[in-house]
Amino acid sequence: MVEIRLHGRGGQGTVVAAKILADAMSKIGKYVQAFPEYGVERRGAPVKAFIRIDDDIIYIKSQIYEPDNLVILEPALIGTIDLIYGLKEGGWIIVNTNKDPAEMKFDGNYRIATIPATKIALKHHLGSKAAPIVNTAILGGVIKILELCDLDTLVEAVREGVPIKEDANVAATKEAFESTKGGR
Amino acid sequence: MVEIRLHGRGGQGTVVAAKILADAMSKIGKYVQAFPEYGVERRGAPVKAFIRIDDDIIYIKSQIYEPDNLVILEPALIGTIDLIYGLKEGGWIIVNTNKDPAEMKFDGNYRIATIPATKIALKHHLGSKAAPIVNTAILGGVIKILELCDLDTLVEAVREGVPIKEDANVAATKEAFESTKGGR
Amino acid sequence: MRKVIIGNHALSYGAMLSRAQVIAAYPITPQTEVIELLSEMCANGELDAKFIKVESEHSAMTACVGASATGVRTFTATSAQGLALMHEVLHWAVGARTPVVMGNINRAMAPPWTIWTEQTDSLSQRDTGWMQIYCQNNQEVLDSVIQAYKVAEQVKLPAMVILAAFVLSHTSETVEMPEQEKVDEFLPPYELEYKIDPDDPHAFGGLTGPDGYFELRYIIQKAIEDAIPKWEEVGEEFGKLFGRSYGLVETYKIEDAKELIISSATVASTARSAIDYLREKGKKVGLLRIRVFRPFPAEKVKSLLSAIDKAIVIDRNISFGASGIFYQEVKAACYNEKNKPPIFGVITGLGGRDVGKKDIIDIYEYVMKQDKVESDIIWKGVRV
Amino acid sequence: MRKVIIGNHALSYGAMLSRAQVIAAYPITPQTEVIELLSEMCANGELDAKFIKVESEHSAMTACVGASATGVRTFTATSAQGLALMHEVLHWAVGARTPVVMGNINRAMAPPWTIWTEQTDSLSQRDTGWMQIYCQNNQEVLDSVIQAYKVAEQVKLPAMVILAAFVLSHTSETVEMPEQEKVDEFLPPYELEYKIDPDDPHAFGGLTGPDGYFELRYIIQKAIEDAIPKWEEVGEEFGKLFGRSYGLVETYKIEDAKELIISSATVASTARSAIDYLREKGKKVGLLRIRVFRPFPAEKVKSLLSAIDKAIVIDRNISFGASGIFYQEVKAACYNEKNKPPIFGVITGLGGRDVGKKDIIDIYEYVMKQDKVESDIIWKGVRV
Amino acid sequence: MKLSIPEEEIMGHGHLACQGCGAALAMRYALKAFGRNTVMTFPACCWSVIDGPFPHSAVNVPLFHTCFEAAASTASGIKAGFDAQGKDVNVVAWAGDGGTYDIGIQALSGAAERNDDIIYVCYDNEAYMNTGVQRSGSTPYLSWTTTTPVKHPKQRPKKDIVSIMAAHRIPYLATASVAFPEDMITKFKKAKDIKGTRFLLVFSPCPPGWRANPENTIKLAKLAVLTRVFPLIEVENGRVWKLTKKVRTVKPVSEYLKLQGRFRHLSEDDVAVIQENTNKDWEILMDKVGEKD
Amino acid sequence: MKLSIPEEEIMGHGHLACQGCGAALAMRYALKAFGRNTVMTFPACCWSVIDGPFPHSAVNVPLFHTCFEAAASTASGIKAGFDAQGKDVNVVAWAGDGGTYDIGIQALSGAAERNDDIIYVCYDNEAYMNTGVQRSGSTPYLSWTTTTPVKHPKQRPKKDIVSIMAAHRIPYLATASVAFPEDMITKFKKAKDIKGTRFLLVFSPCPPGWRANPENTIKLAKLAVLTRVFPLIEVENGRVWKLTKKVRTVKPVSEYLKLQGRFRHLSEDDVAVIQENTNKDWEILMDKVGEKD
Amino acid sequence: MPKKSEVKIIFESIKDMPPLAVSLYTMDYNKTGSWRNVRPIIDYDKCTYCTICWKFCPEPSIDLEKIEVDGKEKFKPIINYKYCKGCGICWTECPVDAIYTEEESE
Amino acid sequence: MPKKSEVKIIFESIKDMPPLAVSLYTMDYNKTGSWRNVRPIIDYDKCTYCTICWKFCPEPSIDLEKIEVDGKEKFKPIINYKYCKGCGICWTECPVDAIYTEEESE
Ligand SMILES: Cc1ncc(C[n+]2csc(CCOP(=O)(O)OP(=O)(O)O)c2C)c(N)n1
Ligand SMILES: Cc1ncc(C[n+]2csc(CCOP(=O)(O)OP(=O)(O)O)c2C)c(N)n1
Ligand code: SF4
Ligand code: SF4
Ligand code: SF4
Ligand code: SF4
Ligand code: SF4
Ligand code: SF4
Ligand SMILES: [Mg+2]
Ligand SMILES: [Mg+2]
Repeated sequence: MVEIRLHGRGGQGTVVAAKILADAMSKIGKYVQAFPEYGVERRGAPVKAFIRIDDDIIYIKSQIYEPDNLVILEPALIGTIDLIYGLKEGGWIIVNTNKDPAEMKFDGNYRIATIPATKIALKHHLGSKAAPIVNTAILGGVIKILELCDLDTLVEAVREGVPIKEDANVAATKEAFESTKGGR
Repeated sequence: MVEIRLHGRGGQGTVVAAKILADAMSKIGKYVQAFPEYGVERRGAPVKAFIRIDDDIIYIKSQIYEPDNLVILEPALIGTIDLIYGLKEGGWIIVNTNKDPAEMKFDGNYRIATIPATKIALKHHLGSKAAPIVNTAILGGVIKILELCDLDTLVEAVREGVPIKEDANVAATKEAFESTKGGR
Repeated sequence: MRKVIIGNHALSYGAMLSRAQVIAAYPITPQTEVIELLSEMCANGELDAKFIKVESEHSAMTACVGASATGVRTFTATSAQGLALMHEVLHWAVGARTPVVMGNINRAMAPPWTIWTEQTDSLSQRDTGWMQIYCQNNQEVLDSVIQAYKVAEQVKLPAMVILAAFVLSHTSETVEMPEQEKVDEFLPPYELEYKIDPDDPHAFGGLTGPDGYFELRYIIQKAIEDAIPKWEEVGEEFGKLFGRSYGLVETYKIEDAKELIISSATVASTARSAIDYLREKGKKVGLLRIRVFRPFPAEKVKSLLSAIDKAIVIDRNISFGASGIFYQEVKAACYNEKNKPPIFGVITGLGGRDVGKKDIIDIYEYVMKQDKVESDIIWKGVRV
Repeated sequence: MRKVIIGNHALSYGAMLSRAQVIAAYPITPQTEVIELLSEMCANGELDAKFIKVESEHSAMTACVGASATGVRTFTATSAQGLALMHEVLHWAVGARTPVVMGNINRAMAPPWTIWTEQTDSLSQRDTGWMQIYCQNNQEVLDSVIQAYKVAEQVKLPAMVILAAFVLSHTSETVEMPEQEKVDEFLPPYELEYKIDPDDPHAFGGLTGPDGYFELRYIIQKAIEDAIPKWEEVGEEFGKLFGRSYGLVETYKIEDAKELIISSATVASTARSAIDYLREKGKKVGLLRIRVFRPFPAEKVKSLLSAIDKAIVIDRNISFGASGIFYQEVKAACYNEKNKPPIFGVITGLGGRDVGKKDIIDIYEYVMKQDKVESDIIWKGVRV
Repeated sequence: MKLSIPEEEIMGHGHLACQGCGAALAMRYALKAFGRNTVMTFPACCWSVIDGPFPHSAVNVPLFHTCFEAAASTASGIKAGFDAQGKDVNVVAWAGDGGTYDIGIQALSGAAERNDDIIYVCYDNEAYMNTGVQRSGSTPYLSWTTTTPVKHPKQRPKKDIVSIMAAHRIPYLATASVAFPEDMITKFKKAKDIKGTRFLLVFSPCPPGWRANPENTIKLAKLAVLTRVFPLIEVENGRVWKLTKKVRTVKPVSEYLKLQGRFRHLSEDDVAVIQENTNKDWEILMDKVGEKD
Repeated sequence: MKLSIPEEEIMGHGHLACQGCGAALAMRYALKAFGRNTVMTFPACCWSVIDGPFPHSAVNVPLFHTCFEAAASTASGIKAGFDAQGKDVNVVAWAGDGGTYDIGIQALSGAAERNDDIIYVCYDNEAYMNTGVQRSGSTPYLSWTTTTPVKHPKQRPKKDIVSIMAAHRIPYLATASVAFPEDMITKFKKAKDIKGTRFLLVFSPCPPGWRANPENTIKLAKLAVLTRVFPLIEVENGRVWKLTKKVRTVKPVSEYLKLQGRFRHLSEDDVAVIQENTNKDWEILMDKVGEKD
Repeated sequence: MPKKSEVKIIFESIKDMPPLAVSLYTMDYNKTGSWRNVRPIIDYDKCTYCTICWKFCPEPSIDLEKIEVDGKEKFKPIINYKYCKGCGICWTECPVDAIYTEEESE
Repeated sequence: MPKKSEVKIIFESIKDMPPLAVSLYTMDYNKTGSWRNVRPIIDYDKCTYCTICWKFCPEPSIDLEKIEVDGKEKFKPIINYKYCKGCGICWTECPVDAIYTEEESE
């Protein structure tokens, strides 16, 4: 079982990202669970989402306390709240940033990858400068780093999972897949 | 324990009659229960009320199936509905009527008494001709026949129990006490 | 002083003597006399209370909860549909810890429309956290209102004083009226630690996450557990002042009893006469009347059942798809006991079908013939 | 076809595939997605139903009851406060014998306001006569809606399909979607003997005195008892068509079990992993998940407990002044059995406090150390 | 000779209304106007009793009893049920004033907001009669009831349900009186042929509740109109107000009040205030109707 | 320089409203007007969340959370509690439009009928926002919400709560807007000094619910007034209607609509219909106000 | 159409009962004539066949019979004493005082 | 007055807890500045001290400081970035465009 936690901001599509990733996993025959932090989402406020992926029916219904990997959609959150609590040693931290993995500093023994998802999203006109929608962009990088599925499967899930701008989202996903740094 | 059933018509004060009698019994130290037929009272429709009188706390809370005595406030009901069901053999049937006990015919072995309560009530201006209020009048006869208490106690209960026309009611009670026929 | 009053007026006098300060209520048969008399009392000045003549029971209970949270004593009364319409607010009163006292007249639930007695209305509220007292006569109704305030205010939980439709509500009975001064002595003014007060502002009942809610529920359970001894203490203290003691349960002829009839309210009252009859016939049967149903007096019931050979619970209520509710609760309470009798469950008297002495004798005799419990419901009096 | 959907949408698809004809519903967190999707489906024409966007849950349920009485299939969904507000009408639906199917998302009751999961909301409705199905995953949610119609329409009683707030309602899971044709085959159109029809006028639910009400209640109890085998039959028939069978309860590794963990819904689901862990450690422990809570599967539970040495019921709910509700019901059901284990009752996870595998293992280990049941509630996870 | 109202009796006899019940008359007329392709739903009210006990019924059209606060929403549900089956049936919610002005106003307001295709009839006897005469939102100013005792009679005016419903901009709304069955039946028939939420308010004296003699039921209902206490009107789309019964010789309200025990405690001053209020309300109404006296 | 509104902040920061929330602004102004001798009760609504989680709170006056349908009756109870103790406190029910137009209208109507001495404030954001934008009785004609999808947007006009409450003849009623805090505060202060039931309706844009940018909250609230979509008025005793903000240069409704995603699907014809309805409603209002444009 | 029944139906057993409280009979069993204190009697000599009494009877317990009077079709009001409750509306509203009353006796 | 608290209070044990959900602290712990994507900055060279930004801030996260300008008392608006959510109302409503913005960065 793989467990992943995502961090973003209300209105940014964090929960949708988790859902699309789950859809992609389902397409390759996995059983999945994807859920938001159970709470009261407010536009602008920090939010979390979670994914479980397994080969069998997933019976466990509790929260994820020790994720294997972390995805940070909103880099501005770094430093304002604790993001890495519970992350398993050696787990991946995948951050939306233009910086190099080496520039990112997190206390602990983790692997770090970066994706310039905001840049990509804006390039493809996903959201506004003040509120870019980065979820589809970042997923391209996530599946590459975590080796979860092939790009085509993800693209199919993106097409089904986004409400508007299908092509732009797909393009962003693909571009992110290519430009992700830090993969093995 | 003495159990009595009263028959009258909605709006005629049948339930109040039972209550006043219970009050009088309470005054002489008895424990009492008085209750209407549990139902939906409608002006004009036949109604029933019940009384239990005992020397001790009355624990039994069921209906009265086999009353010791019967009081009929509305003679027009005779013949239209069954009035004497369950009455114990030898029990009293006390009827509001100008007739003599001998003229009253009921199937079974009962003692019969009559009180011209309507006449008395109208004389004392209790209710209208179409709807005389006979409850206080008839009680005067009832206590006499059944030897339940002395007249003064009843009169006290009547004074406390009627909402208006205290004196007229008391006078009616007294007159009925005097003019009741059929006592032993 | 003795008075002959109906059960509904016993509730009104109970509220009056307890000096209820805010009343909010809505009429429903067979409760109306409760509020009619209270209206009179307020109009006459006999009772110095604000009476809000609300437009529904839902508003009656929310108004009581709101008023109670400001630190005043509140009262309402209802029945069946009215009680059911309050359901959400019953939960509210518990979570808000407002010691509202309410009279409920047990009436069967619609549809079909009916106004006669049955306990399913109040027992359907058993999971709300309200304390529930089932009364057997009008004296107990009046006395229980006063005691209910005392316990409720100590444990900060609401309480329901329950009486049977018509069998008590509209039956005039001899009642000893407590004197006001003594009631005042017994029941001191209501005081609150946290109340709605502009001089000390707090928000009550705000959003609580999984990090705090569980503890608040735990505190409520502890409070209602505390009420178990309180009902005994308060019932005894009442006895000292007024000569009539009360407890969680009442027993009758159980000293040497081998068999026990367990019931509540007026059915239990009638059962006394059945017990008398059966005792005359040489049967070793006793009566256990459960007076306080919530909190459920589990320890009491367990100990009373430990030396019994056979017990019968008579329910005037039903939880569809399960059984009679007192039956269920008694069994659940005693399950893990070492010494315990087989318990038979009888349902009778639904929708106001009369339950007489004879019915109870029949039930007893039927059960005595049974070797074991074959089914969770023995029906009595239904025309199958 | 497989889809990844949230529990709320599983309800919507269930209603759609069952061809609900009238929907009346009101939003409440965490139920809103159910009706948002149904609104879309109706607007798109995917679902040919009248959707009444009522002004309260009370009206949602009354509208469903009214529509159902004309002979159409109805659906609604709600949670916590909304369910509580329906309470009077829940009784109504039962007395009126209208087989409404409703989804309820288990959320803890206010105050304090909270939106997280707990079962007290639906369990507080246990005495209304509604059938109740507690689901462990989104697949079961969807499948149970379809089965609920089938059983409900056969016994003419309403049914509630229940899922945990967030843990299922907002969790996307892999779900196999039944094909419409097969569902149509499984679930024939709804037919009614007595329905509102100007060509055959009847009055429904009119005033009923003590001479008739009791019998009508008896008939309801018989109907809900009939539903016990029906849930098994229908669950098996469903299995034949769709490859997924369901029953009144589900068991896991009980063949040789000496100890049993009894629970419901997602806590029972999580308990599986705890059982796996404990089995690995050599413990002879099994799982009993109660799926159908009303009608209560007493016979089933009794027989499963007969060879057990120790049982633990884990409740995510509480009846204040008593105990956990599943605990109470299991004990009541087994009371008169000869062979039965001591049963321990644990309350945990109230107000959405998470219940993990580790918690369940802890509970098991704690109970195994106990000689006897000391108290009706063992608290787990509360910060005392 | 032609009868002024339809001959066919749909409502049967043997029902349980008190002697001289206005509500019973209202039903009799309503059924004459609506005909047999009608379905009714009653919330708790006198009519839940009047209709008779199971397994009997006096209305002879399908009748679904529902809870007190839910006449309108139940009707909406029933209508949706018929719609879903493609059946065209006249669905009527039939409620007392308590079930309309007070505990049922939310469901009514909701149905009206959605413009659900139902007829809502309120028979107005100005108190909770089925439970023995308690005050309702419809109880008139200074009236006695058991919860507004003579020492403290009702202090608030009757709720203006007509204006409230007009504010909902429903397609049709009318008042009627059992003393004017022809007018009432005309309006009920008209209502039947309109789509959307229709609201009909029928003035229905209650002898025991008003402490009046049963034989005065029609007299009282007539006087209410002739004293302008209860004007007969129609409102379309909440905007077009019409007076359907012009009163030529207006009677003083005292004539109406003095026949009723519920007003027995009134002083002369009280009566004068009621007269004044009635005049004022009439003026406001005339403004809406766009007529001058 | 003098500030145009009171300086003291009673409402604290750190609350949980979304960026640009009109409801938060409404509370800020209301507390400035009411002062600290005020007690509030909230039914379920965004404000039950905005205020913050236990044991925290942002309003800093006593606040009693109550169930969704019971703002008014809870306030009546609280007021009675203070009355019984002889304390004079300003008791305010503070509810959203869902809790006012829909599920809470019965309790509100009941309190108004009794003329209970409470202030009822409805902050109107025209949908159920706390649950994620579902239609309410206040949702405007043709608006999108999650339960009125663009394929089938809301078909009924916004419920006319002002006329409904005016029909209750309460002593004071007013509309206000977060874009005109001075007007709002004047009205709220005036309301505070009147006895009986007072009703205040505050137009409060909701950026996420309206699919609008948070920075446009004041702009939108202003446009609603300038387009006559939301007139600023006062009504005394249900009879005396006053316009408190005369609009000199009226703007077309399209200016208001186009800033909001919830109206994005509207055709030009739709917009024209909305313009026409707005004009008609304005005329009706002018009739009541007794003014001519 | 619901069946008429001259007696109140009380089911002997649930076997005869419908599964819910549904009406099967009219209220004809309920002879509300027994509620009557005072009996209205139409004096057909005075009666003008205006049908006003019929129109206002709440029971309804005045039937109409088609008759011919002076070649014109008229409706003759006939009081049904089985159900007439004696409310008095007819005798109060009769415009020509054609209805007189008698007290009901035992 | 409720206490200010810079941290979210989570009770360690029911012993510290009130018996019901009653607030004891303000919301000051909740630094809503973290919600901000875009930061408003007042250009005091342009600012006329009209206080409109203060008036319309929903948080409220603009404080006023009494200052003297040309001998007149004025209110100087100071943005409290701990709480400013960056909604943009102030920069939209400022009549003289005295508020400019900067994107928040990591
Ligand atoms: C929830 C609920 N509350 C109260 C009642 C009791 N109740 C039944 S009818 C009634 C009065 C009805 O008054 P109204 O609507 O005016 O009709 P009327 O009886 O006057 O014909 C009341 C209070 C009820 N059935 N349900
Ligand atoms: C009985 C009940 N039904 C539903 C809900 C769920 N609920 C909470 S707030 C809300 C919407 C409130 O809408 P509104 O009153 O307009 O306030 P807003 O959220 O827009 O501020 C709903 C539906 C509830 N709490 N209680
Ligand atoms: S109480 Fe009034 S309304 Fe009810 S049945 Fe009797 S007369 Fe009719
Ligand atoms: S959803 Fe709208 S009303 Fe609610 S807090 Fe957010 S902006 Fe304010
Ligand atoms: S007295 Fe009344 S019931 Fe009898 S016929 Fe005349 S109007 Fe009808
Ligand atoms: S009202 Fe009089 S005149 Fe007219 S038909 Fe009747 S009895 Fe004859
Ligand atoms: S951006 Fe918004 S929150 Fe920040 S100071 Fe400006 S108005 Fe206030
Ligand atoms: S609105 Fe602009 S000019 Fe006015 S005080 Fe604020 S920053 Fe200064
Ligand atoms: Mg009425
Ligand atoms: Mg809203």
